[in-house]
Amino acid sequence: MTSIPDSRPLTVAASHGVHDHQFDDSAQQQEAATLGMWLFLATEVLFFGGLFTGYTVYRSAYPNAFGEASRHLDLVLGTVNTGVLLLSSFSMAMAVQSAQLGKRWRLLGFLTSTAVLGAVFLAIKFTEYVHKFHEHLVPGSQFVFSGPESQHAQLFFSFYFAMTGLHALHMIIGIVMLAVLMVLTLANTFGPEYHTPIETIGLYWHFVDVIWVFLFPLLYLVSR
Amino acid sequence: MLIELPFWPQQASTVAGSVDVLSIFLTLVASFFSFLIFLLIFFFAIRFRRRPGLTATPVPTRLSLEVLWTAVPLGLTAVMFTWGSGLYLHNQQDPPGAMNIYVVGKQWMWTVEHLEGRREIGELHVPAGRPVKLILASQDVIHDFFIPAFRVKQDVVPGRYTTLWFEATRIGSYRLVCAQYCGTRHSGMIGNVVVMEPQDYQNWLANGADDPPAKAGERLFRTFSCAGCHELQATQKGPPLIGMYGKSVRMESGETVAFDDAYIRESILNPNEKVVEGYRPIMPTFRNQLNEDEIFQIIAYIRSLGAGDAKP
Amino acid sequence: MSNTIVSTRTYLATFVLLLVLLALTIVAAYIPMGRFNWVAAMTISAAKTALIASFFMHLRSSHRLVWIAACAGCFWLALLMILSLTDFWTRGWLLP
Amino acid sequence: MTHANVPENYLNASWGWRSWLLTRDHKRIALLYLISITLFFIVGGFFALLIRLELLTPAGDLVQAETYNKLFTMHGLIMIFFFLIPSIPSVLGNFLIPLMIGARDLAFPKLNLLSWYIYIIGGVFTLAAVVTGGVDTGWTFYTPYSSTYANSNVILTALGIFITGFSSILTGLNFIVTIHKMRAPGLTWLRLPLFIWAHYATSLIMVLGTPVLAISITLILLERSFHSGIFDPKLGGDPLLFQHLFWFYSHPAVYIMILPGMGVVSEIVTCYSRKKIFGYTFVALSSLAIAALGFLVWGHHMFVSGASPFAGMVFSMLSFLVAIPSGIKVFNWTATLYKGSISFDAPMLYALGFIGLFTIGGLTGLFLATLAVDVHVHDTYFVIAHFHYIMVGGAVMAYFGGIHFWWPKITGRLYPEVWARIAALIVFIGFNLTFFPQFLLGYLGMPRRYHAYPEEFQVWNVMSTAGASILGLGYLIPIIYLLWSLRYGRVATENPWNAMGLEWQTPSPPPESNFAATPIVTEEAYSYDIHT
Repeated sequence: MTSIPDSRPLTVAASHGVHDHQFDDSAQQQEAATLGMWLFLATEVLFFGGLFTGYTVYRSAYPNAFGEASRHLDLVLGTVNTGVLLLSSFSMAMAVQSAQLGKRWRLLGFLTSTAVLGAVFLAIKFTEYVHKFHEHLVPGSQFVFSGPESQHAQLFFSFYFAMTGLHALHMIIGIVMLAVLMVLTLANTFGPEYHTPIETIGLYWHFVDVIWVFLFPLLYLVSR
Repeated sequence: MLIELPFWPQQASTVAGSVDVLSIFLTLVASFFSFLIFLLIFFFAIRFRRRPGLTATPVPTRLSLEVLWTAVPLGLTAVMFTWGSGLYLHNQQDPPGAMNIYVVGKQWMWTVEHLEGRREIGELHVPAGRPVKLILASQDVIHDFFIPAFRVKQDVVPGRYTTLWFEATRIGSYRLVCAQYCGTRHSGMIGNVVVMEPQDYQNWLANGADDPPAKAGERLFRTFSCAGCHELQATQKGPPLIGMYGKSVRMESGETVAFDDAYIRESILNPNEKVVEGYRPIMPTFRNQLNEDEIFQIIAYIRSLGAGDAKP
Repeated sequence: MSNTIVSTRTYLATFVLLLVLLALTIVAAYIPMGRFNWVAAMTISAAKTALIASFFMHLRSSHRLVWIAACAGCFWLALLMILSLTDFWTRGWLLP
Repeated sequence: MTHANVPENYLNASWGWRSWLLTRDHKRIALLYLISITLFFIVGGFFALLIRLELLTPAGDLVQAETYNKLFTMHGLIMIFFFLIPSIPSVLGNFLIPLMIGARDLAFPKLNLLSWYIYIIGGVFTLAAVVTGGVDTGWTFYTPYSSTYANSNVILTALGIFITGFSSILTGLNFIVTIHKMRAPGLTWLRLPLFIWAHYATSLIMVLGTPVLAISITLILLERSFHSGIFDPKLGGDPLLFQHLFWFYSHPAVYIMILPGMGVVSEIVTCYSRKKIFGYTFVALSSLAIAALGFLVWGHHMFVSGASPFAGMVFSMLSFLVAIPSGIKVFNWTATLYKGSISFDAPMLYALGFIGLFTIGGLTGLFLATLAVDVHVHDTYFVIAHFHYIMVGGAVMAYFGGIHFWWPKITGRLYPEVWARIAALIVFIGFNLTFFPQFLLGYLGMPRRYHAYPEEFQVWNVMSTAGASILGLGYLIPIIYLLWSLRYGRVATENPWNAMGLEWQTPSPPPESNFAATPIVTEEAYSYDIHT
């Protein structure tokens, strides 16, 4: 007795492609995967949220020290990085579109450009870290800061490294997943009827970009 | 021989009675509802136990009952909240003119500094019938100053001062414990609060062996050459301290700050954070050179230089 | 996440708008507005997030359940921040 | 039924280690959890007995102070993160949710297996920390002690807990998507069994709470390795920031531990009273209310911690609000008994015990929400008694009740009824003897986590230790006879208690794909009135 799921709206192309045994059809599987990824992104929002809470508490407690320390960050590199990440988000969205249209080579192209842009972002980030290292701004024993409240500035930099470090870690995971997708695209696994992994990892990538959208003003534009 | 079973702690402070009355009210409410549920379960269990000839009859959900056991608990908890928080704000508000005693909690002992002299370790002598305000500081981790007989408790947070006040009503010795886990000998960080007649307290205070904190503070004031900037009129690089305690002072940043214990401590440890108006941020930090006891002694010395409107 | 396919033109428009907002947030940082700098920066970031979520992440065409999941994370973060700040920002209020 | 023609079911569908360690069947993963959870329960319980033995005498003479500190830390960590949080959701939830909603499996079977492996890896880290010297920071990891002053295996244990948190997140995520997307046709939200409602609410907390614990532990790891001052007051940090982040998760975590128990009790009480639950929508929605309000109340752990009195007032008011839905549930369960036809099988004894003890636990929580009284009883044995009444009197009772109730469905065998009832009574008596005296100790002012205590408290401590040994015995008996029943227990029919619910319409034990054909649901939950 086939069961017609009544509680789910019929999607435009609810095709009956390949789907796991516990699902009734691939539309249900796709929606489950999307809902699952969005819930995972909610956990990530709260994971970074703990850092944002700590940052907000200390920034309101030591506004001058945070303003002073923020001026030590390189605004140009920060802005370029934000642009790079927004571009990578655009290219990821195009990748998802190409998967939906079944254009395999275009999909491969956009996946590659997204991964490359991610790598460019990490490279810029790495240069900033090296720059901070030379300026003795890495928290810990050899932290040196000329301004009045040096240990409050150290607090700023521990949040700077914690937040951007965690964000960079998520970028690396994203790039690895993009690489896997590229291999699968070459193996011709994705097409108009099955491209859930592309969309799910696309959601993850856009989320990592959204985190940077908040990190950039919070860290770089405290008070210019 | 009936074993002396302790059921209720002694009431030896002004707030103990009011806290106990509220606790008894809460106990009554809790016991009433617990017995209600237990009795209902027992009664239903016996009355409707499965036996031949008795089948379960459906009982429709009655909204009135649901509203009842939402509204009644809401009402009761509202009473508990208002009573509890009103009493809390009253009990935490230290009466003006309370006698100040400085207490430092450090890993696994309490050191007490009476302003007019005598230092104690693990003991706190207080006069009966007089409000006493303790200014608590921690040398290392979070401790907690708890006197069960007085129903008072306050965490001692490192990095800032917390206060606790009580007025002892009965002579005797009461247990003092640390109630926040602070390491290996957390259970050894105990002591006694000895409540004495005011006259005995004065005698006890007078014949103290060591010199009062103010004198010790003065010695520190000299050895760390604070006097160089703060005292000699000629080189007046630092703001004057005589008669400043308790006043509110305008800062370089424009905000006015009370010249109290917290400000003195902050200026010793992070001098350039709040600089008095008209002075430059040139004071060095004494962060790793003075421990909490010594900071208290310097505060005692500054207080002894005459106070503004004497509000700590 | 239905299979509605978003046109390249929409993606491009979103991307350009995001760059404009990026420029705006930098310009806003240079205007000294005191506490409002922080508020302005956050609203612009929220706008960028809304753009990315609705267009790039296809939230607009997704099941409303996904909407709730998306907002749940932010709402709970707001809970954490607001209730924590009721402690940090009110330390001197009721009792000295 | 001879061994030869035993029907095909999920237990004998395939054999060998690989079929178990690489299984994607939610029922087998539930059994993997059952075994690992029981091991951790025994280890945690062993630490509890050592603590109670030490407290037999006022002086600290059984173990040194440092060992005692490690004992209560390890008891707390293992019992909370490795037994109470996963117990009902990962064992009963994993096994029953697909069955109860007519699905073939959870939404993400591979993630479900990954969740078990993450749980085991986290467990290995924590046990490694236990074996190589233990950790003595208390399960709360308060800074600056944990981040600067402690010199035990803080980093190793923190990593263990950090990893195990993801197991909880994955389970919660799996449940939410399954309950939303894979219900059988006709199974609308208001026809769902209350077990599902309770697990849905629990999963919301798991998903929305656990990440904040993960970040607070990450910050401890950073602070402990770089000393950059996030929680170190000497460098401008505020130790209370850690307490806020920690309790933001750890209070809702107590609702993760109790809500599934409430779901189990709703199933048991209706089955053994042969009646519909009284006030279905109220009980269902109060699960969600507890989950939502549970996130607003964490400040009552910090009334005396130096947090501002204003925050104290706000959190005290909100803490009273969260007590209301729990009250609604207790009243509705009791009302369900009215005009029922009650039989006192072991699961029912555990359920009735749960209702009684959870009521006492909940009401004593009101003392801790009342500001003026909490000043006196905070961090004393009153708090210990309160949360053990909820955790042991509530969650563990419900867990044992649920294990007994669904044992025929899980293993195809019936447990010995007489022994089960004896064990339930022993557990009830031992529990009350252990923890009721601690209320008195708490109000008398005995602080928690004390290795040595004043003489006059010895009477109550001796009673408590006596109770603990009875309780320990009470927990051993079920473990023995349940194992015994695997071999010698009577073979169970499809529905030994003729309970309502889709899971009782599958054979015991069910086949690998649960239902031959997806069932269509037409009636409300617990329609015992229609079927006698």
